[in-house]
Amino acid sequence: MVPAIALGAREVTKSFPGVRALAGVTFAVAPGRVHALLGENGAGKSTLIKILTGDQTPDSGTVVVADEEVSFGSPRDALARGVTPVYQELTVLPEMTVLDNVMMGHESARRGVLRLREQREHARRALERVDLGGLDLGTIAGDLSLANQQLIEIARALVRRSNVLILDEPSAVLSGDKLEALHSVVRSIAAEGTAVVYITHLLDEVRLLADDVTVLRDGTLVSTGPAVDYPMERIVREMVGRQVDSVFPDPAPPRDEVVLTVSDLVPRGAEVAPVSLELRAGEIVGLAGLVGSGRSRLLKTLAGVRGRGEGTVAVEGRPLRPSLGATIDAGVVLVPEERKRDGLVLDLPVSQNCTLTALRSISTAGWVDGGREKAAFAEERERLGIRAAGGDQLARQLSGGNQQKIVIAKWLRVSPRVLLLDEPTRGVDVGAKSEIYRIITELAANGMAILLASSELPEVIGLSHRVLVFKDGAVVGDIPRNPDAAEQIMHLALGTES
Amino acid sequence: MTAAPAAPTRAPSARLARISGVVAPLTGLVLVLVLAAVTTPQFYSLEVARLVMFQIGLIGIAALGQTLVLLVGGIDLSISGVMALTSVVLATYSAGSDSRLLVGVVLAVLAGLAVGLVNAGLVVLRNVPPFVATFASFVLIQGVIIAWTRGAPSGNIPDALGWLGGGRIWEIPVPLVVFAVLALVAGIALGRTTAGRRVYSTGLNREAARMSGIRTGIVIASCYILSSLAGVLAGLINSSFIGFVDAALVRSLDLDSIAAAVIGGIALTGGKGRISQTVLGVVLLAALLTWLIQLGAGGGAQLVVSGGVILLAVFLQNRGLGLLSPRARTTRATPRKGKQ
Amino acid sequence: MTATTPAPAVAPTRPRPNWVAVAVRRGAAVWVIVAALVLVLSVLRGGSFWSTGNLAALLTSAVVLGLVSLGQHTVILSGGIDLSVGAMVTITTLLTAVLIDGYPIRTAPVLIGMLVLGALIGALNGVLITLLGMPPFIVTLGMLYLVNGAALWISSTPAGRVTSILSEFAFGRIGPIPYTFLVLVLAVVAMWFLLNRTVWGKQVFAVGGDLHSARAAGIDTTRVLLGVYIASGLLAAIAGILLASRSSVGSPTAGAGLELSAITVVVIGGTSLLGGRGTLLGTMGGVALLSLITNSITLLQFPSTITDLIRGIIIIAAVAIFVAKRR
Amino acid sequence: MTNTAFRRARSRRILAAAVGFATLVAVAGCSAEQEGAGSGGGGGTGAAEDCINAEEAQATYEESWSSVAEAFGLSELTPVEEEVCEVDPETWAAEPKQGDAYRIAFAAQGPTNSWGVLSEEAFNYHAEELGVDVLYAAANGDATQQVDNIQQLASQDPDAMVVVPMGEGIAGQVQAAVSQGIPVVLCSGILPESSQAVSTVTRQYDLLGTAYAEWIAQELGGEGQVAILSGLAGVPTAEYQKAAAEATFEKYPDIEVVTTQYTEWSPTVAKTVAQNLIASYPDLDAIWSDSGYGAIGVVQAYQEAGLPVPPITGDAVNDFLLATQGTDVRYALSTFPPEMSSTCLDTAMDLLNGEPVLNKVYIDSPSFTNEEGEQYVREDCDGGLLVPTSAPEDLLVELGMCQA
Repeated sequence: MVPAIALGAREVTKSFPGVRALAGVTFAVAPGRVHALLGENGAGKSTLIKILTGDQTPDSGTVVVADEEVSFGSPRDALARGVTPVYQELTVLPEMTVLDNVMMGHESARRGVLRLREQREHARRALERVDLGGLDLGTIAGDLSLANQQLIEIARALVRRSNVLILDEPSAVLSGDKLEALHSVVRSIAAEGTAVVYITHLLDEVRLLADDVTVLRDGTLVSTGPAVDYPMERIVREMVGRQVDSVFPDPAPPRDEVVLTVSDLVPRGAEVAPVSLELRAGEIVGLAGLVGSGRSRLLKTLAGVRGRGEGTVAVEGRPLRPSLGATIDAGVVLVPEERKRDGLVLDLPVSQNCTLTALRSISTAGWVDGGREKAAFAEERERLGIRAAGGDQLARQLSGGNQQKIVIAKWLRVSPRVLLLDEPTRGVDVGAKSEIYRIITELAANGMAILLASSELPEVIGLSHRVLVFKDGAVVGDIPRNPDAAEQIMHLALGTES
Repeated sequence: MTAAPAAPTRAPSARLARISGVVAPLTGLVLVLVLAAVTTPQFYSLEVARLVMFQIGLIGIAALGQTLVLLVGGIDLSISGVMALTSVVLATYSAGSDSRLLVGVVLAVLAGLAVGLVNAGLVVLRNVPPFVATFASFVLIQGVIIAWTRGAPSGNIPDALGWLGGGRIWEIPVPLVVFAVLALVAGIALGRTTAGRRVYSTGLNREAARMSGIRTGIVIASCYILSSLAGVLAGLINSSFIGFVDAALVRSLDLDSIAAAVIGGIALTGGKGRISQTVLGVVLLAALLTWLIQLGAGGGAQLVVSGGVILLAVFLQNRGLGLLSPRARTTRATPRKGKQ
Repeated sequence: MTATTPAPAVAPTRPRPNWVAVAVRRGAAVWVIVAALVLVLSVLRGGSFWSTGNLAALLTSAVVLGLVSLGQHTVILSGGIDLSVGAMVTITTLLTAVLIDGYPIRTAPVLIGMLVLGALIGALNGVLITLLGMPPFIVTLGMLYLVNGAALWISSTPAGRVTSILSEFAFGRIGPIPYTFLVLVLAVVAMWFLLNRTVWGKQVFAVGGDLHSARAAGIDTTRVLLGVYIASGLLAAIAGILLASRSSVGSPTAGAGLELSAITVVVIGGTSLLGGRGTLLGTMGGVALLSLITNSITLLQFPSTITDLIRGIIIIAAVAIFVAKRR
Repeated sequence: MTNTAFRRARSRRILAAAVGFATLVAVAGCSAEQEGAGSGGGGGTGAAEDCINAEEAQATYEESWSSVAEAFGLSELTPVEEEVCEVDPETWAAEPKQGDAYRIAFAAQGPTNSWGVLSEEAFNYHAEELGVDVLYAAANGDATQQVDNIQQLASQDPDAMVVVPMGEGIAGQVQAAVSQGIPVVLCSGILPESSQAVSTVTRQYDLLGTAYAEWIAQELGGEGQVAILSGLAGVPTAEYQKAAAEATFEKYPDIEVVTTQYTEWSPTVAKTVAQNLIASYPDLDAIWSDSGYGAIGVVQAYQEAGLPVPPITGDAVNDFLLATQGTDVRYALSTFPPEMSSTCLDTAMDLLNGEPVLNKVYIDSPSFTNEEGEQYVREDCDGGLLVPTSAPEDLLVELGMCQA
């Protein structure tokens, strides 16, 4: 008998220190339908998914599987009930082969002994469905492109016989043929009666794939219904909660002096066309492109955290040595993409994180001056609107938005000339997002040169004076400020016709 | 004992964590002292107190170096090797003559520096797991000593050094005084200086620290070098304590220093723990070991008790104050930060 | 300063790894050194080196370290470490001799008992690590103290006696191949099969590669890790039994220091201490290298005072050159 | 549900396994026959009727005891029962297997301390004198390592082998070498009869342990508190001497052994232990120590505490004599001379040359008390030297142990 609800949530609430991720969300997916789960970063999609798949337990509320209320203790329990997730963070193990990765957790075996031929057949079949039929099963997964790793992740889910398949932004790293292969496999899975939860930020996909739509915002459910009722405008309006234009303050015009000159830069270890660009004081230049198109790598190279490669970088006409120390001294600093890994020392108090880059300024002869440290933190707290219980609170305990402000704050302590921002609003709730936008605009207005990479197109377009579009490591477009450039940029980034 | 110098955190929750970190070793210490009072009354004599104090000094100095290395996520298994090397270098060069003491000590320090540099080079430049790197240099030191002395170190430790191991200041053994001073210095340096900040942030998150402009390689290397220098000092104390060259590699000091730090609550993953905790761990371990000897327990019992105490200490720290809190389950789910 | 940056997660193309790195990864690098040493020995002392007796001696000396390293290899693959292997060898060696004490009828039950004992100590390690969430380094360090202490408690002097059937087995050989070496070969084959041909083996790699990913893929990580530590305990017990058979008596210090040698061997063999990557080929290469060093020192009749230095230099060089870097 | 059923099945299985294991242990505990003859740690169980030249051999054995008794001024020192015989000279006589010179394998302790160094240097020195080739392997004090060494040395097919045993664990491997046709001479240590070593050349542990204990008993007039400071737990050299001492003290009902501790033969450890003794047993009357290095630590601890040093024993380390020079410390010392290795070599050569050899060669070496101590001090030599030494002077100078 086919259940009415393949997978659902009832009044699910979940809080983390400093942030309420979900507040009483009720959600249901029917068998055989593709259900698009939409919302901005930080809207609570990922948390909802983690609860639905047993990776986290809700503070209150229940999970429903096949019309039955269940409580999952671990992902194993969810998998056992036929709920198969494909997470946004890749869980492909880079040291293992494609075969092992695809079959991980669902090996075909008899009394614990692998049945090699069956393993290969299953893996091969799953790979064929995601258009990777030609891939050698013995390839080490870490050697594959990110797109292929994502497809392997999906193939892993296909190997299982699942009633519900949850895909968390599977299209983020895919394009062209690969994207189409993904779409066709999603359609065929749904046709077999499997419920599909599909999370995406490419709104086009909603039109192409979804049968139903649910929109989340700030941890609450905005609306849910058949996809036909959701034209693009409605989705955007419900996701953002206000008119898009009003979110982004107008940037002040840039000045004339050139701060950063990059000539013929080829990042180390990359085989791509050289990049040249100029950045003026007070200018915000957006970097757009798919994940893996080389935006992050360029920023890291400029920041001196991964060596240089070929080409020259000059700050105010003075060539820059390719070392981290020299780069920071020259006033070129990076707010990294992986905030928790590269940006913060989570178990240090926020005030110490804030002054980590400028230890000299708060110390005399190596002696930390507590008063100066407090003052430094208070200044940034005021300037950036950091909401923390006090300077002694651990960075770990802050919400994503405030953590991000701390990372920006620690770099403001060294009074940089060039600020490199990599995904500055990832995992940040909507309120904090607009504050960060305000901060960015203000910094530029005060003369700082800013390079901003983001996978959220509206953000890049809304903030920047001009947008550089990346594809395969090369700049394929330089588009002046234009609120309607989204489509043009997408085409450039995907390499489809303009 | 030295007052807990400058905690890195002062928020309410941080204070709670701080207190709970000390509760376990403190309870252990009280337990040992009570047991000692019941079973071996002579434990509370001046002589035994002095023995405990000497042990605290010797283990403690090694444990200070070990703590530094642990704080940057490493481990040092070569401390006892450095101790033996110190003894041999000093004895061979000075041959018991006071006039050559100073140069002998300088040479020993240089030897210690060399070992520290080898450790640091392997760990920082070659990314060798610290555990393996320092063990390899331990084997190398052993080889160097035997090859150089042809197996039979000759010479003597100058008498002028005798006060370091055997002297007393107001009835307090000099090693304890040295340890107390060093612990105070280390505690203040870690808690109140920029160097301390660099050590903690490197240990907690090397990548974030590096990207904040901290030269983590130099920070880590310094910790290994300081640890080796602590080994030199422990070696000087040990050799002046007896006055004869003792090339026997006192292997137990490596494990004792790690055990003391761990019992006190220094995390092996790096960045967590304060010198005051190490001091507490050292005091507990020294009291425990001395009590066991007083009790007449054999080597077997001493090992069993040490092992049990280490397991218990870490168990309690993992649990925090609530004995049956479900924290273990959640910590298990988080990906472990490897041992490098 | 050359602290390596973790490879950026979004790099679409990877730098082509050089052949040294590949060789290290596959565990072949250390065999190159082993081959070079064999070549040198063949040239300098060909007759003695290739004599049946010397080969037998060489192979025999690899058995105990090989078995222990096999267990250590598995534990390290799973992202853990086992410092208690030496202690487990000690206690099983001692108890084998003490409990058998020359009574043939006791042989079989005691051997089974020792295997159970090894598995139990391993299981205890595993329980503390998985269910109580304590770090493997500390758990096994504590266990090292505990078990060594227990061994000294049982007897502080060499004690007991094994039966002739055991010593005959320990000294017996077919041509240059000792029976005990066949035990090692059997264990290696079994472990290879377990790691590469069973679900459990795949799960060990997965758990070591990323515990959280493995959990998300529905793997019962607790069960896998328990299995890993039990395997290590079992192998240590087998090593202990063989050591007792060869010594004919049990000694309370028999396995001292084995844990460090075993870890060194595994690391030299290119296995990452972070877990998730490593080959048995490499680990066995490490065992071969260490056995060969000792063998060649005697064969070449180096002055006794520099043998330790040579050993130290080779180990430190191997460690510096062959340690596999993070991918 | 199925899950609980499964769990129940599993717990049942675990229970079954436990019961099975318990049964096995029970069976093991009450089994019947022990295999082979018991080997009483060096005690002679050789067939008496085969004993060649027993009387003469027995006399040399007793001689080694009476000389110590005389040196320590003991009226009574009964030798531990021991049967010494002559080995059939025909059995092992042989021509060199390769070339003109004999090749003698030497499984040594390794240069881990000055005793080990002098032991192997004296061996090599004597080998050069005799024109014998040496095949050398060092165990670094580790019995497990020595098992491998012996096997490897045996595989080189030497004419004879001299082994400095590191522990009983090597007995099986020694037996394997002997059955391979290599005469094995044990040097500076003993192994159980089962090793089938052809001859054992050593200073007798029982003799040292007993003589020290008897001297203490005499000093105390058969009454008082004694502490035993042994070397390294688990190492035969230490344990046999300790056992002999304990057996001797048993004979005196008024002597109480208050504690037994280990010094690891390190003055540092011994000093720490002695400081503990002072605190725990202020009325200690004498200290039995098996090593001079241990005794140094004890003397220092007492001197620093400002207390009179109780009568003490140990081996005659030059450092100890230097440290007690001019004090009124009462001591009795003997040596376990490393240079006995040259006698071991002689014994091996005698076997190969078909000359008469005893199956147990007990080395006699000088013993003395504080009264004669002065005359044995070697100001010109290193502290680690065991005095008096019979090692060649030029060797000592060459090793840097003494000044020319």
